[in-house]
Amino acid sequence: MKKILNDPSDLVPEMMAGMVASYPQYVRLIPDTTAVVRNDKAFTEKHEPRVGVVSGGGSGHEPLHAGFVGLGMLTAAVAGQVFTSPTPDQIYEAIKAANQGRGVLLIIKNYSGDVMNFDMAKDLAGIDDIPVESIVVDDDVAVEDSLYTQGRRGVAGTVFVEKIVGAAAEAGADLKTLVQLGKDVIAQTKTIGVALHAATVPEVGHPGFELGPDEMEYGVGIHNEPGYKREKMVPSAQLAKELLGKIGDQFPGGLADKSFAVLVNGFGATPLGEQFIFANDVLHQLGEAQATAAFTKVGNYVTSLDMTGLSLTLLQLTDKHWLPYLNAPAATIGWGDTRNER
Amino acid sequence: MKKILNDPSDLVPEMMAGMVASYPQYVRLIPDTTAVVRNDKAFTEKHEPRVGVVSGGGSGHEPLHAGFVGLGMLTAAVAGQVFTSPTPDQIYEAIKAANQGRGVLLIIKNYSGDVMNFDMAKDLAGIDDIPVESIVVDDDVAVEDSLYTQGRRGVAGTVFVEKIVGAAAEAGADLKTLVQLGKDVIAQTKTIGVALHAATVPEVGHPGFELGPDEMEYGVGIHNEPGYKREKMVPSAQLAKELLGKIGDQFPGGLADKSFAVLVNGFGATPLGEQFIFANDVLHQLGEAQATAAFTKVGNYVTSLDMTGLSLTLLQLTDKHWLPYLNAPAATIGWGDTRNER
Amino acid sequence: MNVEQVKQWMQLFSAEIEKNKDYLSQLDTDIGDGDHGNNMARGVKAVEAGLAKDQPTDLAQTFKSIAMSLISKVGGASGPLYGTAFLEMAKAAKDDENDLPALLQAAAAGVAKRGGAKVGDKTMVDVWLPAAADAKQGQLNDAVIDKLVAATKPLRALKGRASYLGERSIGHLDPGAVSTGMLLKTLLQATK
Amino acid sequence: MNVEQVKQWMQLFSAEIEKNKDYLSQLDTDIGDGDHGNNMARGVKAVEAGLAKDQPTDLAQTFKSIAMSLISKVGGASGPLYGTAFLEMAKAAKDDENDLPALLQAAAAGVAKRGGAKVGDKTMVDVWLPAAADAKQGQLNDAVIDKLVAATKPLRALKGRASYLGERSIGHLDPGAVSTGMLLKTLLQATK
Ligand SMILES: Nc1ncnc2c1ncn2[C@@H]1O[C@H](COP(=O)(O)OP(=O)(O)O)[C@@H](O)[C@H]1O
Ligand SMILES: Nc1ncnc2c1ncn2[C@@H]1O[C@H](COP(=O)(O)OP(=O)(O)O)[C@@H](O)[C@H]1O
Ligand SMILES: [Mg+2]
Ligand SMILES: [Mg+2]
Ligand SMILES: [Mg+2]
Ligand SMILES: [Mg+2]
Repeated sequence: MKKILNDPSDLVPEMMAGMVASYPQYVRLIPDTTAVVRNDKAFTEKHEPRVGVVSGGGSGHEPLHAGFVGLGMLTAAVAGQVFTSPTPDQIYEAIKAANQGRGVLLIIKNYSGDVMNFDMAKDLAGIDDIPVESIVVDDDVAVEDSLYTQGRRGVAGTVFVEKIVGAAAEAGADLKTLVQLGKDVIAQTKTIGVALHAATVPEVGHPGFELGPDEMEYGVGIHNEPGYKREKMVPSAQLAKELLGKIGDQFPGGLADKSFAVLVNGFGATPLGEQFIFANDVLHQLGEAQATAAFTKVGNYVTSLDMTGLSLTLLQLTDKHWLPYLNAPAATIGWGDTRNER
Repeated sequence: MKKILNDPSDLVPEMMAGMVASYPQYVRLIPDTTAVVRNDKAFTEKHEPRVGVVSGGGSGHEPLHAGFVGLGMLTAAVAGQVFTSPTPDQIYEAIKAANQGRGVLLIIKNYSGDVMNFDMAKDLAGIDDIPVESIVVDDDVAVEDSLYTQGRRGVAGTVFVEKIVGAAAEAGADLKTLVQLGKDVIAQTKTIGVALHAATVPEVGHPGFELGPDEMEYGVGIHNEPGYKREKMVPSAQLAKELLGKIGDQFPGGLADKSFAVLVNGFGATPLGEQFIFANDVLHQLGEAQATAAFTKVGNYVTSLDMTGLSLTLLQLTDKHWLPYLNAPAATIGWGDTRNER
Repeated sequence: MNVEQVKQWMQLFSAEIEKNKDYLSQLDTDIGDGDHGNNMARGVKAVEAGLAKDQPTDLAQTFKSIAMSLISKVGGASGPLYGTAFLEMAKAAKDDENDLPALLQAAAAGVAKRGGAKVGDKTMVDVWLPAAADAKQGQLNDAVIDKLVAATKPLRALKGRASYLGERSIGHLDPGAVSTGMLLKTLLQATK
Repeated sequence: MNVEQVKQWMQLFSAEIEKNKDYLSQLDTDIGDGDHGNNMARGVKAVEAGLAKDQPTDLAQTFKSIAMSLISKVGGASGPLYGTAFLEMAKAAKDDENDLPALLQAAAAGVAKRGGAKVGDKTMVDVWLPAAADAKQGQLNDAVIDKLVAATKPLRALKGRASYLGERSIGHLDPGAVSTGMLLKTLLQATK
């Protein structure tokens, strides 16, 4: 394992310290935690109170979540150990820091650990009479969804949920409205990922699984969870076809005549150039399928340490407010420029 | 070699097609080239004429350069084959597309091929009476600079040059002023890089050099150029010390009492989390050295395909206009949010 | 059960986790995300530090100290689950309960409620619930515990990360069941 | 020299480059960026396509077609250098020059001027300039060319990418010198 690190057990606090030291205009650390809260003047110099939007999860997915804290997206974010849900006490601190008197919405990725820890934090905040609601993102269509499972995992589509809900919160929406908005967006968000090389958790020291020199794993999660099949490498265009097919199956009536927001998301070690080649194939094939890409992002948004591979997310824009929310101003480390209007 | 590609020889046109299809609000292709020009409304709906700023070089360094085309940065960018300078005819097309009647400044990274191809393009533009000037970025202090060499290579510091010169052009500066500004910024920009794993050029199919499982190469270039020494891996804090030391030697009087813009730049396959850990060490050590980091960027700006490693750039802010130019609005794919003011 | 026994229990459990850290992570690599050993190791270290700092004198305080350490240091799925187990034991002890089977019953019920898992879902609940029932019958011993742990192997996971694997989770021990087995066996040692 | 000979020359050169593509890239990997073989292969392919398309009938047009293909398809350092060589030969041919040594002289001078390299800087100029001088003396042959190419090996590079390596560039052949050697040897073959 070759990584730029000091003691692996200090990874998370050092990373968060580096983030706030590099970008004090966006985030500051909440004392005695590895959670961050907005530090921009619009927030610190007390503006109109908004509903706080808090997310978090295990580390190793940077820029998620702390990189999306700022005006127009998250109010606070909590970083757990690598691939490990943060603890309730830290989430509770983030809730308190984010609350401006109008309550707090928690955006949780659907993992047992995350759900349980956020639930315990909600209980703690309940004692303080802070109104807290939560939504659970489960966009990973690689996983079978049935009565007999935990439901689907929350993966890269989370960033669309954070952007839209964050923009609505910034626009002044109340907690109840945000819960419904979040649930509606989640229902239309579908993601599938593929890995060329698994991630190496620093404290483990070797890749989570081994792939042959010409193998690809379809349907991987963002914590080295194996996927639904392992096959020989295929060209980008064929990969796009497979992933679009899987996602298209999730939308009643397929892709045709629908309008989507598209996210091509690198897993951490995949060059941006390859992501653009894949995006080219995806957008081309969407066009052939009579579907529209009204919004596109290409880059590393929800990573998995040094995993090689990428995921494709389609969010069907079934509500006319969602595209303006995606294009609304946001000032964060990770979302990029927001002069997106075409 | 595992890459998400179709035919490797179509890599550059497909990548550029993916970029303009994903982000039409920023860039469009110049017909029959792999060069892009601004496509934002401020540019297409003819604003006040500005000096055009054009850069380019071999591909494989994404988001450089096309990802920095947009309001406040580059006007156009030309993409050559992977690690290969673009050709004069394409650069010439970019010059014509960027020219708004006030001439064009070329930002060239210091490689023989780039310098010669851009020179030939300048000759072609001269025939059309377009005033064209050029500046050559040579920020890589890993390379010995003497009468007996080509001088130093242009690497990650290029992005600071493009941002500052682009902001000044947007503010209305004339060609002569921009040339001087560019030269002044270049003189204060120092970069050094380190690799944990070399890049694989798709048409070659194997890494440019082999490093042992615990080795690091100090002073690498962004085209797999070997560096000045190869040693056992060290912790991030020690790496920061080595690189800051090398860079500090370049500033008369060292780092103390100086104010810098800092760029921690990932080479393509290095996770953002590791970059933040390294940034934490760098910023901490700068503080200990009584130096100030007035501006910081951490992320993948000037990559080297799938190279693992990073570079550190310090730009000494010797002129009070430079920090405002770094913080000035820019709307591009790669520079990120610009609400940077702290 | 008394404070000294609980402290002894935690020492034994801590040593067992340290010894099996890599093994637990390996089990979790097969059908999860490979961190269970590290999570538990972080937890038992925090428990020891917490007890040294809090110096609890009664059973309820002791269990609460352990619960808070686990909740605030482990994270993941096992943090809230193990934390809830000790929190429930603390609540029971506060109501003057110090009978081992009754305490185990409270813990097991808490774990099952927190995670929503049933016996057969291939989680630590597969060990907790039957073990608590056996303890009530005075029939809990190492062999019984080993059998409960081993029984998770052929199951298909229906809760937790492993459930995302579907059929592929069959044929592997559940890591949380294995660590729960260690917890219960060291409990028997400390109280025998 | 006539049009047919130039076409023949380009065919031979093209075949030689195709055959040695990986070898040239390997040389460039040692002290450059590993693309010289691919650059030249892209170039000779473009030259053949260009000649087929342009159907030049005189020497000047032929050289110009070759120059434009190289300039617009090779890129890197070798594109402008080889392109300039043929552009200078086109200019000379336009002034009715068709004497091989004189054409070579023009090409070599152009390459040296474009890149600013001197003999001994470990570049293709180390082959171009002395070879042109030898041609003038009627003394250019394969053995002479091989010697010029081989002589780049012990040198330290002072121009081009290899110069960034400093001392480390010593002990390797210069890739551009090697491809220039191939260009000149196929020229001799085509005109003998
Ligand atoms: N919903 C649940 N109910 C009961 N136990 C669960 C549940 N989800 C997970 N577990 C237990 O937690 C164990 C995994 O713990 P750990 O690896 O520390 O956390 P994570 O899964 O968050 O990485 C599993 O082996 C299983 O025994
Ligand atoms: N300034 C120069 N003058 C003459 N020849 C040069 C110069 N720079 C580079 N070369 C030649 O170009 C060759 C490298 O060509 P190539 O690999 O195709 O381009 P690049 O170096 O841009 O990758 C070198 O081996 C050398 O012979
Ligand atoms: Mg985990
Ligand atoms: Mg090159
Ligand atoms: Mg786990
Ligand atoms: Mg080369």
